[in-house]
Amino acid sequence: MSKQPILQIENLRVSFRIHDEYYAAVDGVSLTVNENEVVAIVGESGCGKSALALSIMGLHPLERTKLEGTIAFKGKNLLPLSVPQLNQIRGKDIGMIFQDPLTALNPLMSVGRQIEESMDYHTKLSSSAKRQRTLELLKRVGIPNPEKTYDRYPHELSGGMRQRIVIAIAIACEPSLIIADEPTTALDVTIQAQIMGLLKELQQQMKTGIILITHDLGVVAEMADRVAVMYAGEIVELADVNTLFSRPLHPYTRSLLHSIPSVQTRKEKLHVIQGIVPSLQKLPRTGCRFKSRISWIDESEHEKNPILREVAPGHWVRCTCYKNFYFPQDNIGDMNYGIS
Amino acid sequence: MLKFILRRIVIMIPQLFLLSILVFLLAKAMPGDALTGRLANNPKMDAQTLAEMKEKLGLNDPPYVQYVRWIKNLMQGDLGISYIHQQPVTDLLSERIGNTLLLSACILILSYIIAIPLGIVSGRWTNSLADKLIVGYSYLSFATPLFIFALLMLFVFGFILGWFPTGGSVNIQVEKGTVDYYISKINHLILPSLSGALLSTVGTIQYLRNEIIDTKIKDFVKTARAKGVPESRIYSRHILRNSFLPIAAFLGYEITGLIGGSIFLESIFSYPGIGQLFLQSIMQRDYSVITALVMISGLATLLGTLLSDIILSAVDPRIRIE
Amino acid sequence: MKAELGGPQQVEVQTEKSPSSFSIMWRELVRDKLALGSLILLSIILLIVYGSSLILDKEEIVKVDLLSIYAPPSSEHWLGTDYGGRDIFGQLIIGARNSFTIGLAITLITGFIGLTVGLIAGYFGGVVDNIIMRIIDFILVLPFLMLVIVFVAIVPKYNVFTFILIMSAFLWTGKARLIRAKTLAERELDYVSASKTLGTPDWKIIVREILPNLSSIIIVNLTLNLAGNIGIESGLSYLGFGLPESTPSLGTLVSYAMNPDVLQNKWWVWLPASLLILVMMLCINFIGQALKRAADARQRLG
Amino acid sequence: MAFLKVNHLKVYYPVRGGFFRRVIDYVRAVDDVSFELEQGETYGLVGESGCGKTTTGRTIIGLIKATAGEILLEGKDLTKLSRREFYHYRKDIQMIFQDPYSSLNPRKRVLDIIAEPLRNFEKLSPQEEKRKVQYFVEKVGLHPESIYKYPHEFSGGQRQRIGIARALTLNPKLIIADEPVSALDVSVQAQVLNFMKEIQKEFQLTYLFISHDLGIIRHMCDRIGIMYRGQFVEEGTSEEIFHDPQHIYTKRLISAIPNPNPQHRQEQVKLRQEIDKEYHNSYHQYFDAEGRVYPLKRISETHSVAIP
Repeated sequence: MSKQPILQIENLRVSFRIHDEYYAAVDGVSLTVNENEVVAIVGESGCGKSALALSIMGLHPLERTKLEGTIAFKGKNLLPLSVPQLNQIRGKDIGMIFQDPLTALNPLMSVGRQIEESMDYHTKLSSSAKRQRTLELLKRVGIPNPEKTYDRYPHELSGGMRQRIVIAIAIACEPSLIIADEPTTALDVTIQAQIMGLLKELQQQMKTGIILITHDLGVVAEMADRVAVMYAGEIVELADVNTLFSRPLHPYTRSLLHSIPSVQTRKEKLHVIQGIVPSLQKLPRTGCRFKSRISWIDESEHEKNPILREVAPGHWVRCTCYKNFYFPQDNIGDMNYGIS
Repeated sequence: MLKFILRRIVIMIPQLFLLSILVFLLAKAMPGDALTGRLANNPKMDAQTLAEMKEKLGLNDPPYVQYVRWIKNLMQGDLGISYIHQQPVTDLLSERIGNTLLLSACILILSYIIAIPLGIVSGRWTNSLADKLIVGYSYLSFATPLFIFALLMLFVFGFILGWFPTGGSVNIQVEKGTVDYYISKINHLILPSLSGALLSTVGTIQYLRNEIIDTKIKDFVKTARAKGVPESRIYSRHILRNSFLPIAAFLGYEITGLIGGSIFLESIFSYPGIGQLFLQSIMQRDYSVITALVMISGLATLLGTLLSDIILSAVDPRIRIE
Repeated sequence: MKAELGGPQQVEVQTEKSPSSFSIMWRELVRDKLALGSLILLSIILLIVYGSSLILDKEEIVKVDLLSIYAPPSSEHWLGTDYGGRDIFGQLIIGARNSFTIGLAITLITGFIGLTVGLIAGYFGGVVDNIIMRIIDFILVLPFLMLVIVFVAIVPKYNVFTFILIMSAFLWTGKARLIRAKTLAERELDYVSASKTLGTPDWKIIVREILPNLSSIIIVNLTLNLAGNIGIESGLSYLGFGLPESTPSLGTLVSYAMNPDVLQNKWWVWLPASLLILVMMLCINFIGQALKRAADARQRLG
Repeated sequence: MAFLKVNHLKVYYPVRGGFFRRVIDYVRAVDDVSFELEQGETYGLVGESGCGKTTTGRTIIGLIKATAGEILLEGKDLTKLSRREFYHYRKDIQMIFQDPYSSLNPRKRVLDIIAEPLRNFEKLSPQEEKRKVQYFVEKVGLHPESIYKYPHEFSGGQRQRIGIARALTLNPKLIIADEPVSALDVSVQAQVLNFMKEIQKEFQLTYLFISHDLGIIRHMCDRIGIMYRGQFVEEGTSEEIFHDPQHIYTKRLISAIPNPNPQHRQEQVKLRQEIDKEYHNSYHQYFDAEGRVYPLKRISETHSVAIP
């Protein structure tokens, strides 16, 4: 694979101020996204995946966020850039898709204008050329009757149509990277399938890199080329999608896979991950962060300062506890999940 | 759009009807009737003439007949006759209403001129020093009663410092139509409208501030940022437009406030407008004037709310469709 | 499952106990220096006003003394006298007491009506709500101040109680609207549906389930209204359409300033009353705003 | 006799329009729905948002008034009962709500939350009441001392279990679970689902399980009804629905579920395309001129499909 990396995140730390103190929601994350590659970041709420996504474009409120490390886009570090400098990149080189298509669109602006808007700042097209291009975009994201839809307002469209508009906004200037933050979570399953299909199709046509943030392992399995599993602000496992689903190693990944009921196979009991995701302020900052939720695994199995290690080419796992991890007897789900 | 406005007007009709009934009942409940005033001016009138006059004026008709007649007259712009001033109420009002409209318009415009920038600054730079000062000012102005503030303004700037005239709407010695006349008019307006405006900003400031704070964390603002829209444009194109909605919605009720305010302001600054006329008429029991004024004020408020809704529907496509 | 059985439960973010709105709001209030100062100042003023109005000889105060008309402040008359030679300080105390008491009475009456109507309209919705809202909408477009003045002018046997009634008849609407909106939102929450499925009768759901969740909003609203009502009462009294002449109000004292001579040259007649109204309203407002911030913060925490 | 029998249930909401806001049409939230539940089984109602599944559940428990139709619980028609008579049947049907945050009154302690139904139906002494509440609190896996805490001191999964404890106190026969886990994280979901299965055995509960998540439905339910625009599209055992779907809508729904095996990606996409093609080609075999489905037709002992 001689793919060009378009985004290289090195040792990123994103901290938020809560009562005068900073707490890292993303803690030492390194990740590379190549062109024409879909990298999924999965985890439960509070694991830091959305904080990571927003930090790439500097969309966190500046006054209470601290960003450390580097986020290099095509070799250029984005972190030290000012907002006007970032604005040269936002929407032009990097597009973003948000979770809820209803709130992500301005209710008082026609959808056509909203798509055109990024062209206002990133292209020198005449207004008729912009309109023309917008109509093409609408067609491209599968909207019937673009001419009519151009002047529509968001509340006049269905959820699926709105999400298509959001996607059209993201790809308006043909960015080389798209960040999709839970792009299908708010949608019904049939619409989700359509949107996934559309994203995949566009990605293949445009050869863009996509960072896909999601909590849904099914979406990951269908969309991603590589997967990073996040827990408590860290990446605990990173692998290509086939490896991750056929040979998951980290206890968290395995627990997650075992706790989801599936349509394909029916199991009597689901695996339960004990305890809860610790809140930002109570996050353990040393040792294996997943330790307390697999209390039956002996303390000695964990590393003191767990690091992400490459255990097979392209397969990275944090901490040594995976080596002797097992499910306690009454918690065993279907151990052959996904391997068959 | 047109259908929406029409519907809105249709909804107004029962309110108008109720208002007119209420005003009519009030007029009936007032001690004495249209004749009492005349009687006061002409004590020598005998019982015979009195009865004739009563019959002539229709005061012996059943109430609903009187009501219908009153409404008919009202629609033709006949508001009755003031018995104190011995002239049609319409004439009496036309002298004054211009002054009040001028004063109210000044207050409204001045208040928006002050409040909108302050609200924007306050909402955009929350928790900054400027924001804290603005919030402090809005608390103060919210807590201060208009009549006391106006009185203090008059005391300080009118009497102690002597910068502004202390009463009237214009210097009567200046010839009408000259430049001096208009300067004098403006000069008389400054103190009352400033008093009114400085206190009526609070609603606008706080609505705008809260609305901006709420809007700027909305997802669609994030979408706009992700498009690379510059910060100033984010505000002008996305946040402010959405934030102005509640202010437009509030406009109708501002008018109620302005009417109430004009009573105080005109009384304190001896400004010859309808507020002052109202107080005088109440004291002199000039009932036809009172009824006319209440009716007109109610109508003004109703029109104000109508205006609010029309503005809202023009700005917000979600309402327009409905 | 087993591991969680009986084990100490992890508690999320906040660990503080008992979200009783009163205690939380009290704590926030005390933490806010401006509000605390306002509370102390207001308490002192009220203590003096209510305390000394018990001692003061009312007859003595309203007695006309032609020998000391418009006397400036002296040791005998701390704040001088008015056109009838009556002691301003005494009138100030009695006026403040009246203004505050009446403001409070109006607040409580309108609060009660507004709460009842708002809860009923919001909870039951439908036709009841529709009718109530049409009435409220109508009252809200009436020129309130003018109508109050007209009523005051035409009501026979006008006294303090009629004044309170007239004011209350107009002022409950805003509160009813607010409470209705909040009830409507609260009604949609599943804990209300849950109560219904558990067989709890409607009145109990309104009083025991919904009302406690509105308490902070009600407290804030009543506080701010108290200040507003004192302002409206004294304003009307200033115009001469507030309290009857036999009941002195702070507004009556201010109204002496309608005479330009008094306004310009005899500040002791009107300025103290103006300042007292201002200080009282500011104090109550600062307390109310602090409570409001506390309530908002509470809401954010859930 | 079926334990619960829903007959031709309709819930219509008027749509007003035109200049005078007259009723011009109805939103048919639930449009002629019939199904039966046997004692002890879990019946799943599935469909996309707005299909009427939640309305159906809320109508059965009496939160929404039925426009027409019957709801027979052990032969007694609940829709015909007066408020007073219905009161006695309250105990038999309970509900688990979707949102663990809004379904518990933030101002009440856990004790008062769980004791609310007891106070309505049973006159217990404070000691008895407390004992009973603590019994149920322990049953759902919380510490008995938790009863003095307030809801905000618990996590989402724990709150949901408090809600379940509350529903259990009256010994209900039927529990309507309206998306009971969709507000929870996956790991917590498993906890609540396992727990619901456990108590079903212990308390011999019948579940009406409403969800949009077919994986969860598959995991929990014995029989399934698929809803679309207020109507039933297909009904059958879990096995029949997932392995032998007959209606094109069901097929579409099932094929839309993401396949958790990345190696089957291509096949899944192909399958969806085929079904989409079939959907467009044979649309009129499944939907009438107004885009509504036909009445259910029985094709086997347990399996019914909406085909003409």
